[in-house]
Amino acid sequence: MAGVQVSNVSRSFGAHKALDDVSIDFADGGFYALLGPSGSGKTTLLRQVAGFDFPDSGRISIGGESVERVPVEKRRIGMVFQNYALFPNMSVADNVAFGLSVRGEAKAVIASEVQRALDLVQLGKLGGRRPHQLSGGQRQRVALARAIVTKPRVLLLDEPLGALDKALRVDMQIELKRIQREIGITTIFVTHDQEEALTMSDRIGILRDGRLVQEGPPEEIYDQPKSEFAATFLGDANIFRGESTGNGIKLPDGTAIAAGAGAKLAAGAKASCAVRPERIRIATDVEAQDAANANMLKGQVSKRIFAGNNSTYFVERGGQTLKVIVQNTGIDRLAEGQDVVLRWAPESTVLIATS
Amino acid sequence: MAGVQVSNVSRSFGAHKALDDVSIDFADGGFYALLGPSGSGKTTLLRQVAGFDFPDSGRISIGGESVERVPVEKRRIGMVFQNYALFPNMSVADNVAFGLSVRGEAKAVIASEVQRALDLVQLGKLGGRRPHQLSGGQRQRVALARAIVTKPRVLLLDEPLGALDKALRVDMQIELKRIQREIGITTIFVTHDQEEALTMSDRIGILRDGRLVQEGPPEEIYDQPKSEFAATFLGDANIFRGESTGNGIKLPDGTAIAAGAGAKLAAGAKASCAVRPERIRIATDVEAQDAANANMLKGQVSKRIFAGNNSTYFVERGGQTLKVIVQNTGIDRLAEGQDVVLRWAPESTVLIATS
Amino acid sequence: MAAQGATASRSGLRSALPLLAPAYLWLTVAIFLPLSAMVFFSFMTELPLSGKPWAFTLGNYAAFFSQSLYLTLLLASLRLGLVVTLWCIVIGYPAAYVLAKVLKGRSREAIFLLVILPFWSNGLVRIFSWAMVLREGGILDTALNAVLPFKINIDLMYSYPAVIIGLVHSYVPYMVLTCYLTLQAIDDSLIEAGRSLGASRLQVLKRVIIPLSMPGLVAGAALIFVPVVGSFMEPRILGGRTGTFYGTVIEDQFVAVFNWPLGAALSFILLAVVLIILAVASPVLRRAA
Amino acid sequence: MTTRILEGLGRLYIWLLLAFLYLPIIIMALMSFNVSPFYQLPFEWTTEWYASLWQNDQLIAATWNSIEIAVITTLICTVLGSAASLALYRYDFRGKRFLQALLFPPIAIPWLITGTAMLIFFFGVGIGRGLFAILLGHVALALPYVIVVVSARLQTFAPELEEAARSLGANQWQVTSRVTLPWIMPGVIAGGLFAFAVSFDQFVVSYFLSTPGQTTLPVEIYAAIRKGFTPEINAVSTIIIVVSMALMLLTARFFKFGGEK
Amino acid sequence: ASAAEVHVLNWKGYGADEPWAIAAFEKATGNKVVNDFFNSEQEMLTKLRTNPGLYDVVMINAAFNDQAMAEKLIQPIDVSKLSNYADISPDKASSPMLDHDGKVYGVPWVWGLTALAINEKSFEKPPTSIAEMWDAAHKGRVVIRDDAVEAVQFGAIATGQNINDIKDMEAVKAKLTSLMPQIKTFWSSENDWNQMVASNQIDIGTYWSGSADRAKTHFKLPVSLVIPQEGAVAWLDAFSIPVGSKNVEGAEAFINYMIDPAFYVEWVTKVGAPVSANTKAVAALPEDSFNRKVMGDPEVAKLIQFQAPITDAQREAYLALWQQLKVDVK
Ligand SMILES: Nc1ncnc2c1ncn2[C@@H]1O[C@H](COP(=O)(O)OP(=O)(O)OP(=O)(O)O)[C@@H](O)[C@H]1O
Ligand SMILES: Nc1ncnc2c1ncn2[C@@H]1O[C@H](COP(=O)(O)OP(=O)(O)OP(=O)(O)O)[C@@H](O)[C@H]1O
Ligand SMILES: [Mg+2]
Ligand SMILES: [Mg+2]
Repeated sequence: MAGVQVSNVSRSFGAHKALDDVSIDFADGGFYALLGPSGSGKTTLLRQVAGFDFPDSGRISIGGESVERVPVEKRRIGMVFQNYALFPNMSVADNVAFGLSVRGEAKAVIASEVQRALDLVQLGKLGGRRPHQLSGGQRQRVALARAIVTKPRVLLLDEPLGALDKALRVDMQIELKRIQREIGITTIFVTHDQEEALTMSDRIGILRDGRLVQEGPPEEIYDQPKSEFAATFLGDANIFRGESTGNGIKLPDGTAIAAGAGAKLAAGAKASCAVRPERIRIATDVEAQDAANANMLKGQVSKRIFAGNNSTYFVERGGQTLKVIVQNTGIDRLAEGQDVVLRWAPESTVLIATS
Repeated sequence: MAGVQVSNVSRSFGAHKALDDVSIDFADGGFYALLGPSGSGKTTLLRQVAGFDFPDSGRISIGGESVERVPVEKRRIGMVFQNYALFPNMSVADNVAFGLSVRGEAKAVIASEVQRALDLVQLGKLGGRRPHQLSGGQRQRVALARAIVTKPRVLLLDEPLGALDKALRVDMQIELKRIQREIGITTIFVTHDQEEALTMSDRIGILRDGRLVQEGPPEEIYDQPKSEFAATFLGDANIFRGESTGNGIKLPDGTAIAAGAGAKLAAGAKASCAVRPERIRIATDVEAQDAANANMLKGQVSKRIFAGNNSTYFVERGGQTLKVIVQNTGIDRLAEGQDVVLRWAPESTVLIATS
Repeated sequence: MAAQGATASRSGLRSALPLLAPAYLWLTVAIFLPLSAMVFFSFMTELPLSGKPWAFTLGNYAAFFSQSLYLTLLLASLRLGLVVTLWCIVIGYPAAYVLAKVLKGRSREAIFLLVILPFWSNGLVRIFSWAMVLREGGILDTALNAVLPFKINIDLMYSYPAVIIGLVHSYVPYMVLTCYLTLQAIDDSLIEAGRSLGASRLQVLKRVIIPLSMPGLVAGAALIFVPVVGSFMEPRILGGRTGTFYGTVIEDQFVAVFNWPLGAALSFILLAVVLIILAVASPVLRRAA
Repeated sequence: MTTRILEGLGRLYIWLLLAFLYLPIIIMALMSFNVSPFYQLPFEWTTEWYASLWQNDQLIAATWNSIEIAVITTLICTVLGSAASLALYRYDFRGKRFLQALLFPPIAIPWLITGTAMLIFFFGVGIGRGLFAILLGHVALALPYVIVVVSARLQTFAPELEEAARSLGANQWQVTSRVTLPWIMPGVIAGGLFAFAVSFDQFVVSYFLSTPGQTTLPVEIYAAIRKGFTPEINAVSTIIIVVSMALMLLTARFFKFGGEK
Repeated sequence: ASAAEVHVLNWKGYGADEPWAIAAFEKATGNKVVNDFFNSEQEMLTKLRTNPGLYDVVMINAAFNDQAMAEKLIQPIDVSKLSNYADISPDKASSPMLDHDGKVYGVPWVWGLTALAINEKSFEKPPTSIAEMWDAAHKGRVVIRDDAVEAVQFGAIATGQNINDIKDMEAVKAKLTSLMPQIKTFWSSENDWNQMVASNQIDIGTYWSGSADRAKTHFKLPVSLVIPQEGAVAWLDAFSIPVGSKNVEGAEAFINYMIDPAFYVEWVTKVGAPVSANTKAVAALPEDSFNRKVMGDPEVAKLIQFQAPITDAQREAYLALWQQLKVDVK
């Protein structure tokens, strides 16, 4: 029973509004990812929930109770700090044991719990080291072990996996999810890794300049961004700007781009369309193929960037550079300079009202 | 003229070998990415090059000259530290100005250079703040600005973009590459972001337990991993283990998997095959399609994970879970539990000798 | 409201009080109130204690200005304080640096303790020992003449340098320890960052390490400067006929004649001057930090 | 390599400093074995001063008083001083600067004046003289040193660590005792050592506040030198130094106080 | 102080705290002696002022007796209870400094001189004149006590004036000013003097007679006292009973013991002491003893001037002069 409600919270540092009327309902047992540009207020929000810092206005409740007067140590939270904040005077094991030992657990219980937690983060053998003898990623894992060993009811994670390599990161993601499910802990997770946010979380919230821009389940946010910012911030998007035609737009050069069936907007207003690069098919054949109901643009490949499982083609078209992601299935590479045709379904087009 | 040669460098902490006979030739003006699991010695290697720490054995030269007796400040390097290491007693601008001012540049020159560098990292307005008033990502950008403003001949970057959100990160990547090209600076770059490593660098080196496991240009490393570790560490891979048939393997259950034309290994030896998940086509139709020369396995979908521009299907097959990446082009989702057929070309299979 | 919650636990005298009160109550009873009585006396013509009639006067403070003697001595004492403080910095800071940044492991703790230990011996006995070292035919003289090929005569005793040596010896541990405390807390990666930016060891010292250890330096300097300005025992014994300082004349008012009001007035003038110097110096130092 | 050379020089420097600090102490110890009570050379070995020290009940009693008072002063000062430093570090309130400035009068005003003032005031309010009054005075004199030293150390403390501890469920006391205190321990120890030294070597205030039979070692020493002081004083100082050095080195052997980061 | 205790306030190491003496006294009277000490006369007065009723016996320099009485710190003594009082030399017993309105406020105990002492190693034969202090041959090897009153009175003697009635302060100042460059340091305790002589750092300086004797006989230092032809300052120490004493009887017994010849002889032989005010006590000393031979010499008696009380104003003026001299020499 420990959902977290943040209601109309604002917090300023001097003239700078770090949080501006933010309301989020973190569901009990849910896994919530907070995304947002650097300096958008993510850490500040976590600090309000943790109780290190206090809103200028607004309310925060945990498990239905306002925590305004509940001190940090009574909130039963676990937190991983962006800079780890390991206790320099304690060994790794003592760092992890700290939360249990202040609670007065028996020595034997502590020892076994600590060992379990350290094994979990694959540091079982480094319990005796001091933090300054660890590498960056090892420190981060200690911080994680320390936060979860107490089985808190709310877990606040400020980029807990930022310094880990992919393989370990995936391991830790899986572990984290497992722990989170097992103890049903409400988790708020700040990350810069989009894939991580998308794959792990039940819901995602996007902050910008201290405001909550959009929130919802990962696929919804990804597929139906409500603003150009949301579209380009989470995932990549090609943005076309023009004039609304009701359920599509007309570009300044007259080209029409159709959006999916659901999209509606007063015709004539300024509007944008966002298209995910992976939704676009790139081809060299100019003749019409399944032309019915498909958007089509011509362009010229200017660059290809290899990124492991996929490559991104940069296609020049009327002064705009469009991105197209193509999975590296092992065949057909397009040469730079080649003329290409880009096609995508109206359903892959998101119509966005702009002011 | 400032390539960096690391020759047979070893460094131990107590009984722990943090670097074990590492030799790398960092080409002049090249952009080299160092990858490796947490604790594999990446930071340690950078510290040897910078001159903060000294190899137990081996040699390091910069620009063709051994730097054994060259103190840090004479090596003309720029470094971004994993923990940023901003001077807490100085404003952001003074942090950035530090390198120029110890060199005795004129006040006016310093001011304009600093402003340029801060603008570059999009912190033009925060010059007057103190580091503790910045968010994590902002700190990292200051560290970056500070390192490049002096135009060093070697740039050592220990996860310089780790704390940045994707959008900013891409911006910074582009800027970094631009600066790097412009001043032709030799760059050694530690990152945990594989995509970053693949897209930005000329060469990649993979460290494991202090040893250099493999190195080469990004696509080569990705497409021709020499070990299971390299295959799974950089990018994802499905690993099949069995017995070599010369240019393929036979799994314990008798299924044969063919590798590409180039692959050769003594028949009968233990061997593995690695197949990238994006190379596998997943289909529901069991009838043979372009069956000629294709590897084929049957299995059952157990899970689908959405990850933005692509989704990963987990397919169970004979006790092994295989991963298949499918680009989210907006169509055909497979249901969990569905029987599927996986196909991939022998050219997409890498044959790896195991011991 | 929320704001109240914030003030309640982030700041406020109320939360500080339980921690502050014992120390400050103690200081009040044992120092501030007695000194207030002294302040009171400093405005009297006579002490009521002696049974003579008394009245309020500013004369005791005026006395300071009416005679050049006091000002001369105050300046001499301030100069002494400054010189001793500077020497303590010059000698103590490098030692603190070595202790904090060069030595590792157990030996560091041991040396840390050893530095303070000489303090535990009696001040007077220490000064007598110095006399033994510094005088003509003393240890220094004998030792140097044993080493040097030519004959020299070293008689530092009863001179200004002797006073400096004795005071520096007494006070240098303050500097070593306060600086050690802040130096030890400086993250090594900051030093490395500085050097990677092309700063030499010296520049790093000047631009990074010294500013970051400023709290310790300032604390050490204050703990040395302040008592040295008021010192009288070391100067008297080691300084011989040059050993007269401001502290001496204050002492005389208490010991040789029964003129407490004047003695108190002189000490409060000293206190005021010292506080003004600290107040003026601290923002300057803070800015440097 | 330059680093090695600098390290060597650094070590050498520390030894030189220690030599400077211990020079008078060594002479003091030597003179406790010299026949001449006037530090006369040539040196003639004797243990007579130790023998007569053994007989000198008054000096021994005063020494014990001194040790007792210094130990109690140290304990009280480190506790009260660290608490006050923490409060000054953690909280912001009006008048904080004033409270900090108040720490300097006890240091700046010559002890003679403070001692006289205490004598008068304690007499006036009925506290009187004696060991209790001495203790009262010593604690007050040593407190500012402890606060200044501990505060200097606290300035280097990263507040995130306290936050991390609280997020793990530690209450204020646990945070303080297990995270903050270990970090500032070198400061607390240094402060305690100072407090001990201030009390143990405190002559003036003790002198005013002592009563017959309730004196401290420095009072005995100062009173003695009028007449011609005997190396018994060197002897007792030597014993104290040797014993405390042994205790300290033992402590350093078994405890680490925040030496590592 | 409880009935059976006698609290004594005195200089440290000045007879009244000798362990053998205390033991003997305690054995004889059943009173227990508790010693307390002072380091300056001002401090002694302060201790009396702030501890009424604590002390039973206090040792006061006769020159301060008057002030102590005026402040009502000491009470009249019933000398009839002191069996040894009759043997006190009449000139001391009748000193106007101790007797007021026919009541005795102080029992003369011992007296001594502030004269010159020399380092025997530096002189072929002892000098006879105070002018020796100004001799360039001793430059930097002369000491004088750091005490304003003593210094000024010394100056008065050097300029041929009455120490208790200095007419020409300017002459005193000039004389002392010319002495300053000669000086090595200002001594403040016996120990200072003895150490400097022991390490042969000084030739000549002002010194107390009793101390010089002790240095010579007890510590075997090459020191001898010189009473210059220009004269010397003499002082008289006396015992008084503070107001509020809770054991007047014990106090009387103690004072009587202190002026007892038996105690005095033992004191002189064991430790070294100034001259007793008790004629019988002095007579009990060996013929050639310093205190009998030198101090008892009628020639000497002609040369000395006893210190009379001085007013606070005078004392402050002397201090100001002395401080100025010390500052000027810096
Ligand atoms: N103590 C402070 N004083 C002044 N400004 C502050 C302070 N703390 C944070 N800020 C500012 O508030 C804004 C929000 O900071 P916050 O740390 O919440 O960002 P963030 O979203 O966590 O960023 P990042 O992803 O870079 O860590 C930033 O612009 C930051 O500079
Ligand atoms: N001072 C030290 N004492 C003992 N061991 C150390 C020390 N510094 C590093 N190590 C160990 O050396 C190994 C390599 O550390 P390094 O910091 O180079 O790792 P890394 O590759 O940078 O890891 P990460 O990606 O987590 O930052 C680690 O196992 C680390 O624990
Ligand atoms: Mg943050
Ligand atoms: Mg690292």
